[in-house]
Amino acid sequence: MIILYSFLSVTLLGLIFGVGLSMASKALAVRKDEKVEAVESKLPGINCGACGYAGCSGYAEAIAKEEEEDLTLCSPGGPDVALELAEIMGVEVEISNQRMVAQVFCRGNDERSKTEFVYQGVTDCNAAYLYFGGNKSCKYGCLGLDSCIKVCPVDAIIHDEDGCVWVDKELCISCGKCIDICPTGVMKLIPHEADYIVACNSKDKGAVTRKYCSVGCIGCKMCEKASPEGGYKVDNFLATIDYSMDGEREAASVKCPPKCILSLKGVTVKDEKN
Amino acid sequence: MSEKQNMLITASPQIHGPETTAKIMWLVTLSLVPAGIWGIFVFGARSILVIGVSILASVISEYVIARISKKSTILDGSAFLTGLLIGYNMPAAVPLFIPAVASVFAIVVVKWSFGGLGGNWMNPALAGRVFVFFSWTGGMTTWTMPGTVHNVADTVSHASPLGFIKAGLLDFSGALHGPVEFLSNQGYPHSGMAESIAEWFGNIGITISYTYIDGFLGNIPGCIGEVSALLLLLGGIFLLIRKIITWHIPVAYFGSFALLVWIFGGLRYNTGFFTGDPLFHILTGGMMLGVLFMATDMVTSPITGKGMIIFGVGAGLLTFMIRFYGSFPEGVSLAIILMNIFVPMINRYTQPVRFGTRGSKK
Amino acid sequence: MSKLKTFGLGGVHPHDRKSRTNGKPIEDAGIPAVAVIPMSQHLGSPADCTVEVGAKVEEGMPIGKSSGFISANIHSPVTGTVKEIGRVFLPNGTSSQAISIEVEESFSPKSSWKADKNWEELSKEELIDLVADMGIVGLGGATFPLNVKLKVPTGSTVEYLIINGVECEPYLTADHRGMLELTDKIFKGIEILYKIMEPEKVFIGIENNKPDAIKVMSQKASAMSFPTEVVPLKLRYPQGDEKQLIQAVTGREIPSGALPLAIGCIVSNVGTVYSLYEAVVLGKPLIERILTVSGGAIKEPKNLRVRIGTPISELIEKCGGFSEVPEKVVVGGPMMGFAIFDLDTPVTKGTSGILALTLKEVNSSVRTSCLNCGKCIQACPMGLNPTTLFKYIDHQDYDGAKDIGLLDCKECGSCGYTCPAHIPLIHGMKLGKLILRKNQQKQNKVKA
Amino acid sequence: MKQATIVGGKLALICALAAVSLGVANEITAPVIAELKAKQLKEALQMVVPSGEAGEETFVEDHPAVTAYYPITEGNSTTGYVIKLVGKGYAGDLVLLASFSLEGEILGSVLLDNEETPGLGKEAENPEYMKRFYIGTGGTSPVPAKKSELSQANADAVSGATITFIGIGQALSAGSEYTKKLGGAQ
Amino acid sequence: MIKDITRGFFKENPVFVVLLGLCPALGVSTKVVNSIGMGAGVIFVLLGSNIMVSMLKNFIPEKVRIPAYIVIIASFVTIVQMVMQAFMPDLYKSLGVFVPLIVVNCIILGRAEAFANKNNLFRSILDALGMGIGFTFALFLISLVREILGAGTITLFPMGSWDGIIVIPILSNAPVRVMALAAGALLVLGYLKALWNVFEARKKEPVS
Amino acid sequence: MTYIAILITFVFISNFVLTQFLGICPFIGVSKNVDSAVGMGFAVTFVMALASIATWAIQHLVLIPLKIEFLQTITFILVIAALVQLVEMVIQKISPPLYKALGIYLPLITTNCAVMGIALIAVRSDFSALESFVAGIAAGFGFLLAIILMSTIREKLDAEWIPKHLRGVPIAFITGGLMALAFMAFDKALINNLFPGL
Ligand SMILES: Cc1cc2nc3c(=O)[nH]c(=O)nc-3n(C[C@H](O)[C@H](O)[C@H](O)COP(=O)(O)O)c2cc1C
Ligand SMILES: Cc1cc2nc3c(=O)[nH]c(=O)nc-3n(C[C@H](O)[C@H](O)[C@H](O)COP(=O)(O)O)c2cc1C
Ligand SMILES: Cc1cc2nc3c(=O)[nH]c(=O)nc-3n(C[C@H](O)[C@H](O)[C@H](O)COP(=O)(O)O)c2cc1C
Ligand SMILES: Cc1cc2nc3c(=O)[nH]c(=O)nc-3n(C[C@H](O)[C@H](O)[C@H](O)CO)c2cc1C
Ligand code: SF4
Ligand code: SF4
Ligand code: SF4
Ligand code: SF4
Ligand code: FES
Repeated sequence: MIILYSFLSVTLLGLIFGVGLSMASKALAVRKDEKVEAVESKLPGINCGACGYAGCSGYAEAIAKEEEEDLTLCSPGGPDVALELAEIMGVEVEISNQRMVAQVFCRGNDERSKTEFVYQGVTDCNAAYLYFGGNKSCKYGCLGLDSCIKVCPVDAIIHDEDGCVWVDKELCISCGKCIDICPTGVMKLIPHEADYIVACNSKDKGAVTRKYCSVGCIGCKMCEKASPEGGYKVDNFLATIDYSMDGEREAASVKCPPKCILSLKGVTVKDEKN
Repeated sequence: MSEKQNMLITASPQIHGPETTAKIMWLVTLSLVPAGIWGIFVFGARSILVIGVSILASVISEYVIARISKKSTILDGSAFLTGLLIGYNMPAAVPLFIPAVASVFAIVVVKWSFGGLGGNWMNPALAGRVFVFFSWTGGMTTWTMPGTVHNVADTVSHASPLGFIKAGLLDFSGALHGPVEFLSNQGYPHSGMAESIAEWFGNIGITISYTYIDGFLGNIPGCIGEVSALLLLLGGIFLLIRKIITWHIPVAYFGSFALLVWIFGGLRYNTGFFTGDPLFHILTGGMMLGVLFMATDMVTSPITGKGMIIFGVGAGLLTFMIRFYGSFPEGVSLAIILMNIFVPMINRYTQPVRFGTRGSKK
Repeated sequence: MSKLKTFGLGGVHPHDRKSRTNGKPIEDAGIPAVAVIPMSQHLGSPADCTVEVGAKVEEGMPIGKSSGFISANIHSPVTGTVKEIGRVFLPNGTSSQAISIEVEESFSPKSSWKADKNWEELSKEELIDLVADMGIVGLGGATFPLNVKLKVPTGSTVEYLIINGVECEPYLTADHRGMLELTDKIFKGIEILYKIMEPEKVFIGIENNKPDAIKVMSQKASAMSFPTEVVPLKLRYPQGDEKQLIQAVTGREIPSGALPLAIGCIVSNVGTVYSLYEAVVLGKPLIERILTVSGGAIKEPKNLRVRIGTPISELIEKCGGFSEVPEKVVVGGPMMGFAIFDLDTPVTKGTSGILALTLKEVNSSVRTSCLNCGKCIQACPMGLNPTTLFKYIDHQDYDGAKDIGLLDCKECGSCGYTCPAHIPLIHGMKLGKLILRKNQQKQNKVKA
Repeated sequence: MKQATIVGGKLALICALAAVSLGVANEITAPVIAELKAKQLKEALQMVVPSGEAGEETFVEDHPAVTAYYPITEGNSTTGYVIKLVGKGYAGDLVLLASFSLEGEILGSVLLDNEETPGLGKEAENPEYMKRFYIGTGGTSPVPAKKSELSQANADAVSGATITFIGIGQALSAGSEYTKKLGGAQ
Repeated sequence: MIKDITRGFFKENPVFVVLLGLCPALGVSTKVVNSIGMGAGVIFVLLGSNIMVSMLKNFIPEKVRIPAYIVIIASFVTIVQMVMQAFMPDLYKSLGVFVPLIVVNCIILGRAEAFANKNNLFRSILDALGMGIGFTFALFLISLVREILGAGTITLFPMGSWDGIIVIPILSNAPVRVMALAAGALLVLGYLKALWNVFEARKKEPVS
Repeated sequence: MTYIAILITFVFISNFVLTQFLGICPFIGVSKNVDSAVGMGFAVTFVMALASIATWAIQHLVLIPLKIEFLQTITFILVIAALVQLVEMVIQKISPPLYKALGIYLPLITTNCAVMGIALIAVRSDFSALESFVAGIAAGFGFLLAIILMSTIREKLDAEWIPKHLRGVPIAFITGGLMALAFMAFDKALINNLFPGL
């Protein structure tokens, strides 16, 4: 008897709900935008804002509604995501396959570079920069107060063992936030494959630079001579590397008097002392 | 050039007012000292041990955690103060592991889990106290009769006035004129001090019952630092004058509580509305200590005057509810930490009115 | 005595420490060997330099030309040759183009100036043009070009002209001395302003820690031909700020984000009025200003009349040098002024004081976390919640800070002054505004 | 519509399957559960009825504390009652089973369902704990319902769980009164 | 394959990582034996429902997917309920309302939805086992800490003459009672989760 | 008076989240900011009120008369699931703004212990239909109160420097723990003393 009752009651309930719900869902149907969802599912979902929208969903909506035509704005996702988006949207995208990463072009820590005054205040590079461009004598270098570290969505930036601020290029997703926030302009993008960088940003004359920093580029052009194929170029008393040249760069790094050309194979620099 | 190296650059203002965190904390500590000395005087030397253990445990926890998180916060005095308050909130006969656990809980769980001084949203000392109270109710409710009261047989394990009344009222029926009469009917002990003072008042034609005098002076069983309403009041007034606390919370708290007791307090004695005895309830239990020193903890109370008033009224209401209807004789500590929960919400709705947004008159 | 007027919200009472200099008459600071004249001494865009290296300039000769709607002319304060055109750091921490002038040894300042025309014959417009020519900017702190302020847009009316003699910053006594010693000239300046603005009434707000100035000014005011009243005010910082001053004097509140004109008021500092007098009556451009050199580390604190471009170190020399190593050297008042590290920084139009503060005066202490004590809220004259603002900014939520009124903060310093935790609140506000500005610029760029 | 029927039908099918299997499971377990319950009740009754037999259950509808009673019969005469009581505890209701002599004296009692705190009120589940309050208290009333009626040692034993104690005490006195009223009526 | 079973343990531990099924994790974790019992119940229901869903995945119409799963789950829960009531009455009593609440335990529906209806029978079984064991493991950890602190005991199954309770000498006299109550449960879970985060971070650190 | 007692009981004394451990998942998951906490709170309250009355009907009109109480779990959950889905669809149709506010939380509610919990507890407490309904609303309010308080605290904590590994979920649990500690102030005695007649 009880089995019969349970059979009847539950089956009836199931029937009512099954039929009811499927009818109701038809009667009350509201169309969902599947495209937005499809696009959003392809985005990495870090909500870093590199695309310029308020989070991934914002970008997804703009793409799906065809308000945004540029499908390559998501730098964390890189070319793969752009291609997937293109597929969903049925368009072609042109992408450069080079992965870029941010890096700090300065190796001046407390020991190596001089300061002009004692700074006391908010621990933030922009706050420090408000007053006389920061307390370092060098107005181009890294202030080391972690603005970029705080802003990086993937914690790619750290203080390395020298106390210098440094980007772990494997973690960097090239969102550019650190470059935006850095007041001194000492962060720049380099190719992920870059083997050497000139880790200095000082545009002061060599003699001036030498006075305040022991690892600052003095613009002596030694690198240009030592590695002529390496793409080294000195401008404004500062050497830079043109990464489209793929010649040898090591000789310059060895010859450079202040040793500011670093190999990126080992992650950090050797101190000039040892 | 070397002169330049030493120059200090800071943002404005270039001068600073006299207050510092450490000064505030040590001044609060100072203002608590008299009440503590009284507690030690009436409850005996063991009180020193209890207070010492709480302070030590809290300062050591603070030191260890601050070391781990590479900060130095011992000298700001807040851990010392928390420890002191925990000590003050313990019965003199409490097993010593209890204050130690309370202090560690206060500092580690309630304070540093939230980032240390200023990050916590619940009063550490009270949370610590409540934690051990709920864990070891027995140890936390074993009271010592003050040494100033001589006519009792058992000085340890005597009910506090509030506890006595609560237990008595659980199965009470009939009519009585309030707690004072209840205590004297049941022969609750009083001090010689109260006798002589009451006599003195009697000579000038004022009758005053022993209970009020003992409650005011601190000749009642209770936690070490909470019994002397007089000395706590003086400490509180000192803090008010030094502008370390503001009037809002004490006035709102005492006011709302007294009002509720006056209106509804008599119902428990079957004497009807408007017959409660607020004075008795303010003078006994942890009211003075709680209202003046713990509800006013700036970290865990609302930030604007308006908010503080809401906070005080809420705490007054809850204290009333718990004291009169809950199962614990004492409601202050619970009421305060309950209101601590509401502080972020209160702050949200009591922001200051911005200049130039009030629809200025032209 | 009836109850003194004052403003509504907030405010603090720092020790005013004015007694060191408020009895000392204004002295002349003398001529520097080299004058360094920055091109950015005012609010708005920097002036365009109009001389070249090697050029010879004369006292009062224009060397910088106003470069936009909000900008001001700059004149040479000395006679000499342009040695170098480079960049210097201004006291406020920014850098600016600057002209170094090697002063001719034979140079001695002109003793008498005379305007080309009698000012009473000039029309309003001509007067405003003259003000612009002479490079007059507000000397109360904001260095807002006066001519811009005087051009009342059509549709707005000026009911009250309020002269700001409050000088609420501790230590500073330049305005105070000015009101005592230059009373007639200040009133002449007020008369000129009155002519330009035609307000219904002129108020002169003075705090009651300057009873002598209140007395002298009141006497003079009652003798004026137009309705003028000296309003004594209760001592309270930041009463000198125009928002608070207007509220104290008239009871009106400037709506958030609006200008004083929105409620029919115009505020001008006494020093500004004095330079207006000099410019209009004497034809003398703004090449000098009065300032106070004070602080516990200064041997003989003084009120000085200083040529723009004089290095600060020379002024300190003039006051006997340091009596001890100062903890900080501050340009401006202690509440809003800037600490500097290079004593060769030149005096600009906006420099109202130079303070060498001792450790005791600075009273800095270890920073702790915020106690939530609310003292900053009680102190804020703008009704803001500085601690929450700071926390938002500390957590990089700049837009959140903006929503709760970051842009209303005028960096008066009251909150930071009282904060027992010694949190650099105002530094945070400045940072927040900087980032908001940057973000705005970025957005504008994206849109463009 | 047709689709809806199919969908509903499929769901109903699953439901039916579920219901039937549950029904079967119930058939198997229900007797076990019932038996278990009866056994538990019997055990509890045995605990409070030292001698004699507990009879049929009678439900009581309109009493604040008493929910049911069972007469105790020894031979042919009713010697007392087992009363099922509900008291107010610290954290919820206390379900008690207590036996009383016809004079209202407690013979035995046991705490069944309760939500008291382990270590405090839950101690009362231990029959020895309960005994303290009615064996040899020698007070004026057969059941102590006030702490003041306890000896010092017993008072200390309930300390920390006074509310549970009073809840039990009050329920027991209600039971005692009720028994007296029932008297030897049956 | 192995991943199907270990995933539920660490990478997607239902309690510590996915943060589902929290109520039973807190509600029944006053005694170790309770959490093991609860875990067993959940494993059974998970297994049963994963098997059924995986088998019926083509039969169940999309529209009533959720109700259908729920019915399946509820049936297994009811069976657990009956069996416990009949054969483990003490356990059933101490688990209280949380036994029927297994039905709303999000893990189970979540697994049905996310795994079983997309994968074959064998993998669904492995997944159910992994998730169930992960859940049990989490409950075990929580209850271990809570029981030791809150009662000073560790209650396991009675075996022979042993009543299954390990008594921790000093603690059991004056246990930290709050740990056995609601507040303690949340605190313990909070710190365990923090500890979990620490290990997680350790693992992630570059090996270089 | 009994209805007030039920209200006080389920809001404070037997607060679902803080003392009964029901609905913890959304309590932790959806309390990051105040707006969504309020949305979730109201959605849950709404569904709980409906569910408690619907399940009362099932229990008393179907299960008890037919003596098939063992089907409680399955029928209750069916009813609740269907109810939630129906409510979702109806709201979506008739009030898109309300749907926007509540909609995203509705699917989460099916698997929220609190809803099933109130149904079971109401049945176990032998509540009448109206009492069940009041209990549903009250328990919902209790959940609402807890989640709102939690979210205001968490918003405050966003502006503090919480130790790294405690940030986010762990600190939410600890906060909940401290809240529960304070809520122990409310106990059954409060009700007994306030409404002695019950
Ligand atoms: C963009 C801008 C436009 C202004 N326009 C006027 C104006 O038309 N009239 C006026 O009286 N002041 C004007 N001011 C000046 C302000 O009212 C105020 O005097 C100045 O910002 C300095 O005031 P403070 O030192 O109190 O900050 C303007 C300021 C700014 C920034
Ligand atoms: C915090 C603060 C304090 C100020 N204090 C004074 C003051 O004491 N005296 C003064 O003349 N101006 C003071 N000012 C500047 C005034 O707001 C206003 O800019 C000035 O009176 C306008 O006159 P001006 O343009 O002639 O300088 C202060 C501004 C701020 C923001
Ligand atoms: C966590 C906790 C659990 C409690 N459990 C009970 C209980 O089960 N039974 C009870 O009567 N009182 C319980 N209480 C209430 C208190 O112990 C109450 O203060 C006591 O019953 C009255 O005090 P006294 O017995 O020491 O006079 C509990 C209190 C706490 C804090
Ligand atoms: C007026 C005042 C009252 C205080 N009360 C307490 C208190 O009740 N409990 C406590 O732990 N700390 C108290 N403190 C100290 C301090 O605020 C406390 O350690 C912080 O809550 C920890 O972040 C108090 C401080 C002041 C200034
Ligand atoms: S790189 Fe730039 S932002 Fe980063 S710490 Fe250095 S100065 Fe600051
Ligand atoms: S290092 Fe800079 S560019 Fe790279 S992820 Fe971090 S913030 Fe973005
Ligand atoms: S500096 Fe800004 S926030 Fe601080 S008191 Fe002044 S106006 Fe207010
Ligand atoms: S004054 Fe300082 S410590 Fe007090 S609330 Fe403001 S910021 Fe915090
Ligand atoms: S387990 Fe209870 S809400 Fe998730």
